[in-house]
Amino acid sequence: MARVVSQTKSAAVNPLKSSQPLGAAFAFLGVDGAIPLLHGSQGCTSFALALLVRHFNEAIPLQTTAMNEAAIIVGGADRLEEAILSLKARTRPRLIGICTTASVEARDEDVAGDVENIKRKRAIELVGTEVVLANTPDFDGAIEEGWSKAVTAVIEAIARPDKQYRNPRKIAILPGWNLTVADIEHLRETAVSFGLDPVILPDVSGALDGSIPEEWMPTTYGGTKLEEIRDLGATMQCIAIGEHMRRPAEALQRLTGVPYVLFRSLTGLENVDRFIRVLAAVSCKQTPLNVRRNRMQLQDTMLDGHFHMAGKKIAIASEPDQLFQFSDFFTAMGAEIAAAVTTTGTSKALEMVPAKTVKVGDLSDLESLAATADLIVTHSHGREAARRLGVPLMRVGFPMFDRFGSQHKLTILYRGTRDVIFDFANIIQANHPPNPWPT
Amino acid sequence: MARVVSQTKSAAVNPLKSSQPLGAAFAFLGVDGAIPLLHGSQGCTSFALALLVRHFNEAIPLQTTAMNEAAIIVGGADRLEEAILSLKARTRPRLIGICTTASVEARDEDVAGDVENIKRKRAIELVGTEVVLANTPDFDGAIEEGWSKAVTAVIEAIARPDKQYRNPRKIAILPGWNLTVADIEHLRETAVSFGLDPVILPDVSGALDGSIPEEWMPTTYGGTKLEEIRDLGATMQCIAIGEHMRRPAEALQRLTGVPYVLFRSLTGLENVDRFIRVLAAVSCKQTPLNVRRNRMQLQDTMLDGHFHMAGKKIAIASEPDQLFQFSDFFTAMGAEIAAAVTTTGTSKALEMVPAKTVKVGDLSDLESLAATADLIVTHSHGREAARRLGVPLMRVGFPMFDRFGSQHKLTILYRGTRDVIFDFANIIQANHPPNPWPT
Amino acid sequence: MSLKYDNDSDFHAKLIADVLSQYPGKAAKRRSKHLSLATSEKDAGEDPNAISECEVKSNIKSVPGVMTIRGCAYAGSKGVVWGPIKDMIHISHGPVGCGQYSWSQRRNYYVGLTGIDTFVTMQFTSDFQEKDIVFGGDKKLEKVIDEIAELFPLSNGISLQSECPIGLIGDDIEAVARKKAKEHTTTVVPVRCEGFRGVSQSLGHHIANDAIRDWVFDKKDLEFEPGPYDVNVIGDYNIGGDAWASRILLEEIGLRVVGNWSGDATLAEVERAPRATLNLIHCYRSMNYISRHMEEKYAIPWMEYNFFGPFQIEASLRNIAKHFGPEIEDRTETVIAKYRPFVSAVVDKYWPRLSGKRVMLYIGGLRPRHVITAYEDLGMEIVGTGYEFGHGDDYQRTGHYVKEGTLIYDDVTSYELEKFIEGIRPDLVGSGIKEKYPVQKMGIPFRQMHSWDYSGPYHGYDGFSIFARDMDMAINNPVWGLYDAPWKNDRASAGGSSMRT
Amino acid sequence: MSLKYDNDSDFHAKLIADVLSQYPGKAAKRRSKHLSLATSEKDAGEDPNAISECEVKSNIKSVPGVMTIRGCAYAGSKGVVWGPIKDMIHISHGPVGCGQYSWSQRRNYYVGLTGIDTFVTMQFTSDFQEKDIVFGGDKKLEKVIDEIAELFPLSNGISLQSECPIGLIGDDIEAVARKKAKEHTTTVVPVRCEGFRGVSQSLGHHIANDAIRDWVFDKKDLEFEPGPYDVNVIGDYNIGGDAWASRILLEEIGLRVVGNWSGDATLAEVERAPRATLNLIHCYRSMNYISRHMEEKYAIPWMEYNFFGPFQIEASLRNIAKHFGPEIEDRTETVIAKYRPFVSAVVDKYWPRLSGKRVMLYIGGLRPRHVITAYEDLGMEIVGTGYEFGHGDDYQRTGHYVKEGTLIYDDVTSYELEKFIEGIRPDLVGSGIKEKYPVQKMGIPFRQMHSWDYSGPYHGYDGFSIFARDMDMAINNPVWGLYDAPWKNDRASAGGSSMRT
Repeated sequence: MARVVSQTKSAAVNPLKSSQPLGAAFAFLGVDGAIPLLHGSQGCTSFALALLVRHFNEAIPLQTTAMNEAAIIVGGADRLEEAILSLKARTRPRLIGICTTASVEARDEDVAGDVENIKRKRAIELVGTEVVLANTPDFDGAIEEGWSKAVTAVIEAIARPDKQYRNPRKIAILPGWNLTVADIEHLRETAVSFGLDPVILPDVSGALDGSIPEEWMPTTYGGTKLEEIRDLGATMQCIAIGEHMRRPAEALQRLTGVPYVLFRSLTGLENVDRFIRVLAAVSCKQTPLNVRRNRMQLQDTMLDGHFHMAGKKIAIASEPDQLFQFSDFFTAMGAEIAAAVTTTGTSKALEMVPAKTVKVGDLSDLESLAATADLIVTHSHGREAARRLGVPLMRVGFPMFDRFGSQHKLTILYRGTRDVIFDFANIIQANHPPNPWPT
Repeated sequence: MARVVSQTKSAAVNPLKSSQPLGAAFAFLGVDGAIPLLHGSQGCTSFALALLVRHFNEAIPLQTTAMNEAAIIVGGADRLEEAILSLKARTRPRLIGICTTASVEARDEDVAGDVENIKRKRAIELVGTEVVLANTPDFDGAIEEGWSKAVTAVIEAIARPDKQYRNPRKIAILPGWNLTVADIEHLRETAVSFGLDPVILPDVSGALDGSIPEEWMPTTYGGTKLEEIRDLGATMQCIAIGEHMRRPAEALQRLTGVPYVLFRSLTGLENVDRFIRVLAAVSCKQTPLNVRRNRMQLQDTMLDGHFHMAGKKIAIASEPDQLFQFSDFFTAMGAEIAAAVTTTGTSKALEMVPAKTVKVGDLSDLESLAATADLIVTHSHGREAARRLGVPLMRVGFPMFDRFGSQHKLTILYRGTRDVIFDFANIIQANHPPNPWPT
Repeated sequence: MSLKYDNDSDFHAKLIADVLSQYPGKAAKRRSKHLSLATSEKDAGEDPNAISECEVKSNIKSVPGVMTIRGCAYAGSKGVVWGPIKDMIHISHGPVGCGQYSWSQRRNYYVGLTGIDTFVTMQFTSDFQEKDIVFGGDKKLEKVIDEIAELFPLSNGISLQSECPIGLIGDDIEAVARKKAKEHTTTVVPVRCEGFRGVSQSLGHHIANDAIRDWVFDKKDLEFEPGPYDVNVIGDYNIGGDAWASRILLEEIGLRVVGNWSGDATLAEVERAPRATLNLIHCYRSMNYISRHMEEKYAIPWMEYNFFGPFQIEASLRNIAKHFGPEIEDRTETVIAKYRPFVSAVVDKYWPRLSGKRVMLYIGGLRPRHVITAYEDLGMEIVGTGYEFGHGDDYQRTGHYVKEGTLIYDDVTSYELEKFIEGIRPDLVGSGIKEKYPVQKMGIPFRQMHSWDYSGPYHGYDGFSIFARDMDMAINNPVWGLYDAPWKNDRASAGGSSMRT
Repeated sequence: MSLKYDNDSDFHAKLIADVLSQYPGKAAKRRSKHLSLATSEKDAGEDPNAISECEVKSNIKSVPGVMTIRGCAYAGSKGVVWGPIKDMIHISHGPVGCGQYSWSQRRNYYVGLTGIDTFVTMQFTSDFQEKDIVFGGDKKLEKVIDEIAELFPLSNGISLQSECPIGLIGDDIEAVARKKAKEHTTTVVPVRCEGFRGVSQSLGHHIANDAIRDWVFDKKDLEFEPGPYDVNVIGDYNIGGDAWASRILLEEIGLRVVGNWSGDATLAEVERAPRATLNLIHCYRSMNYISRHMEEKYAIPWMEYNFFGPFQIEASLRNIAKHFGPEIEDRTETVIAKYRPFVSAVVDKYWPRLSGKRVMLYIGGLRPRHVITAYEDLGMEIVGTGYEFGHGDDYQRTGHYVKEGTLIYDDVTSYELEKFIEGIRPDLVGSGIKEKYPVQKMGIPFRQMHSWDYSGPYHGYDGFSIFARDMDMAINNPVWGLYDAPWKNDRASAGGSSMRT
């Protein structure tokens, strides 16, 4: 039961967090035919776009209302309308996902009102395109909140809000932002192997998996289809992954009555066992052989790997749910969380982190706590602290711009847990060679 | 077209190769219910066993005739017989795979004659157990030859030697030793996705994949079943992977008339394309969607990765087919093979290696050629040379005792090629950070 | 060497027409002003003020919903001008977004102990929370400055890089700057580079230049002994070590580089700049303002130069030397002669692999024109070029470089760029990270020409050989000979193909 | 501290009976002599020559088709005794197999420049090919020695470690050794450790000891000034730094360690050993031969000691000090007193986590007995132990250490060991790499007690704290609390389970 320690410095030195609109945009990228539209100056979008491109090594559709000095004075409603109409005309998106930024939120603009006006006024031009708003000022929350708000907004705006026939094979899965493309693919395969038909929202495994579409697409290609979102109420069960997915899961339940079960993490034997039990119960099927085999392989890897993980001191910094996901697993393998730093202090996941304290802070906080750690676990920006301290770095989360294939790494279920052990143990082996003396 | 340069030193300093019986034993481990039996002093087996255990992180069934001083004088036939009978009685193996070692071969013992005698004399006791011999003196060849001889011996001893009804869905796949457990699994899945029913010999994906059998097994569990080997003549087509699998493929063709096609490598887009074309032709099926998607992902990864591979100078040392497999692929990505060292000079694969010369030699030869390389590619024993030279090491081949999960790495077909690019590019990125100045 | 080749004006004109035809009337008209062809050719490297016929509308505001590649004023100030000054701490003042997104996007090399006396690759923000927006952030800013002064005692100053909200909530960062500068006896520079100002990063450059003028120049007694051959290098950000490669040449011809703005720079180098005898401008776009100011106020002349490729290097070295007279001119000829064999070796090696290859560029700053002759030095041809945030004077200057019929595009959208590339199918595209993946997926080799794609330097003679190698590696990589998919024959019946072309 | 606990003799006897019942009659009889129970307990650390009732048949040849864990004579000579001598090059003479399989299996730490003046982690072989077998290998051996002399001029000698074929083909390696030693003025030691000799690595130790006697001792004029407190440490191979941890203690009590056989040793240390005043034997099994020889020929007494765990460390230090008289004894008491608080801290920390945990051992050399009290120092109980290649005198010595009813097994097969472990289900098994995975898969914590599993040192006080930490890490790792599979309920209907138990 960790104590959450709030920020002590006023300055953020080497900040850990990315801001909210990026998280929301990221979520919108997991809907088919979508364009995230950042409502703010062009610079925000340009920077966020560059970072997303560096993270995914992919072309990313991201748009801007390009608020300028004049618009800042008179308000952004016209720019927003112009942007929506222009996007609609040129790219015929199925979804425009608006993410507000600090510049409009600082003026306390009624963007929701603006959006409603535009939708009313332009109802005919906008037929076939959903316009969804996530209020995501940069000065609040971080990626998790942005992602969570965007998914909630999508559900509230699109899912049909009534009780309906429930297809006993259909389930809804609401994954947190911290799952990779490979994780999403593996989730789907696993659910399908139980005979289930999962709707995964958001589903970044289509557009961001590195495949090459046949025709140039100005929007996302792949991702959750709007019809699937509309029919979410027809699912038997919703599975939310990560504490930050409680909000959209509750929204879905409120709207449609679909019950949800929440998994804080799908990494680690016990968590996966629980998940598999749920799939078995929902599907009334036995666990398929390949899942069983994966579990055996994981057990074996745990036996092999516990040795390299036992007693290792970890300094970890990430968004709350990812922090929990990895801390929980590492300690289950005998490691010790020597330092835990996170982005925002409000998540309920934080108190479950197996560390004495979780500090809301930045990478300089991590650096000051990590000098005697055996391993630093955080995103790519942790590399400088790691190099200065001479402690190896295991890269997780966002951004990851200096390694390839991060989206193709599995981190969940039996196989992903196995791969995390391989990664961990190999970093340890690479940095603690058997003969430490000069040879 | 590489020129093969033979060994110049008499001494081997930090030798590259492991000796032949280990390769043969390794192949026998890919047959279900098998026990490899090393015919020689206990020490050979004990050492080989320890190395195999370190490589696989698994319990390995490996037996010895425990030749002692007396047996060395009078000949090993009695020890061999005692070993076979003892194994048969205690463990009821389906296959005992004998691998000779230097100590019996140096005496020029007629082990084949001994085996025939034992089989005749003990025919009743040995019902249900095949006894197969591979002559694999340590003073000749290396892993490739041992593996190839064992597979050939298994086919010649067990496959029914007559023309028979050919099942149009059945194919035989004879993988070289250099394919991992993950490779074998992926080969099978891919063939199955074309509606084919592949017999893979040897199949190390069962026993050596890190799963945990329910009951204690004194033999291999998983692997190619004896019945499948017996019925190899019922396959439509044999696919051999690696030049060293030509011998067993030819043996199969000679015995049963099953035609073979040989792939020197299944790594790299063009090689995989050719393989997929063969599967499509044999199966008369269209290429499944997931294979197509994998190809798109590979293309994308090639685009992303060529940048980090282009112009890189590689020093590589391995057995001939693996040497070809990786050299061929690296140069297809724009890298340059600055130094190539191999274990034995007889393979036809060597002249196809895209390097000026291929040196038959040891790791000290590699070390002397690799000082200006950007990357060293060889097995775990290359780590010391790599450290001395300050050149990063990409581990491939055998033995791999200081990294986990090597058996779960994919190296072939579209996905494996993709993963090899990730590995390569990430090692380069880790060792050539964007800002090389002190920071 | 001045490479002779023609660009297909008619075809390029048709491409522009095709692209515009997809826009609604008003937008087409608006965008038509940004797309053009070079209509006549002049010799490069002579009169830098000659008017060219290469003209497009530029430096005009962006259109909502039409994402271009531009940044904002904050990007121009923090990212370009101020960020590289290594012994200062540059606070991204406002919410966490901007600074975090842009962290480590540029590769300004430097020497120093990061976190001790040097701070370039670190990132500082006042990390505004809602209460700071509601109640104002000046108090927080003061605390942030105090903390930094305590945590990093060897830092030599602080700049305050304003993000959008600062301009909206009425904070008085200038007052904070004055107060804290006095308290900590250090330099504190407030920069009003809120992202909504101007139409691109370009105004940010201007604002950042003005901040140097108003908050750095003439504020201290300098202990600095000027000499007759002192020059400032202005607008070289030392991407991949560029400034170091340039400095070597300038020192070889006998000059003393007393300030390098602002790659690997210290605050002291900026402060003493007004004592130099000549300003050598590399990136005209981002630093012409302060150069003009120094010319007016301190009577320091300025001249542009171009160290990309041997043709321009020689011309620029001679041009610079002329300013200092015969002695330096003699040394310059010696230096040029010394490097000739090296240049020949590079050209001989790569010309057969690169000549005739056609290149499209879309970059920022000075590069859309300056790198052109470096390509031509290798026999390559420029078929199109454009600026992210150029002004009229940039396009004028471009006229010297490009051949007739060259496609010119200003603030191009990804749609337009993609259509041009599809139409022309050049052998290489040089642009930024945001363009990299779409272009590569079209099967066309690509180099990042902002960051040199983790390579560099490209300046000077050493840089030229690296440049040549990199272009060769990109264009001639065997990966571009990708096979068609083996199931191409059954393509009609199921999705998937090899490359979209 | 002498821990009191009982082992369940009846249960252990039944286990042995069960195991034997699976063998055919003859084999059961043969194996029954290797399996036993300790029948009475004596206090440890007193008279090292007391006869114990712990007796099993041992050092008997292996059975074909019944793989045990033993190595061969080559393993005993090259792997154990000679290999760690760091400034010599040890040629695995014969085909490539043996040396390559065993490369880097032991963790003999050393200091030195590998490849320059130190060669421990390198691997040298004459790499026999068929023609060498057919025509004899002496010529090749000569060439190999010449090459090595040229490639590694700072090596101080060569040993020839014979592999099986050497003994079969009639090579005269002794003649080659003499000839080449003279030619290169260096030490060349032929060792006839062919793998087929003897029944385990044990004979290899003996042969290696004899080679030192015959080919190293008394061959050179030594420049060495002996002192009154000079001791050799014999049979400490410096696994994970063990010898260094031991040396610290011996020096603290006032002795001078002039030779360390053979971890981190130079040839010179071996050569000068006959000048010391006392031989301290750590690994009795592998080095008693040469110690007895030195006793006979040079009148150097020898004594065993045990530096595993504080109980034995104190006893051993006092025993050693007694040999040197009151001054050293006083210093020894000071040293013991100095470390007491450290020991208490370790014990206080780990006792609550480890006491009562039951341990089974199966190792080589001296460890099956020597480590027992280190476990007991932490409150742990030894329920079974055995030697890979022990002799009668090893088992006699074991009697001092074990409690009544302790299961004793000699040269155990994997089948037997597995059955014992299944029956007893101890909290920890300490054995080698070959046993590690089967034991772990039974759900039982495991430590490699040959190599310390990449940890160490375990000798001395420092080593004790590492030992305690490692055992705690193994036993108390949460991974052992593995859940049953979630599909356990439907187990009957489909394969797969969590762990076999």
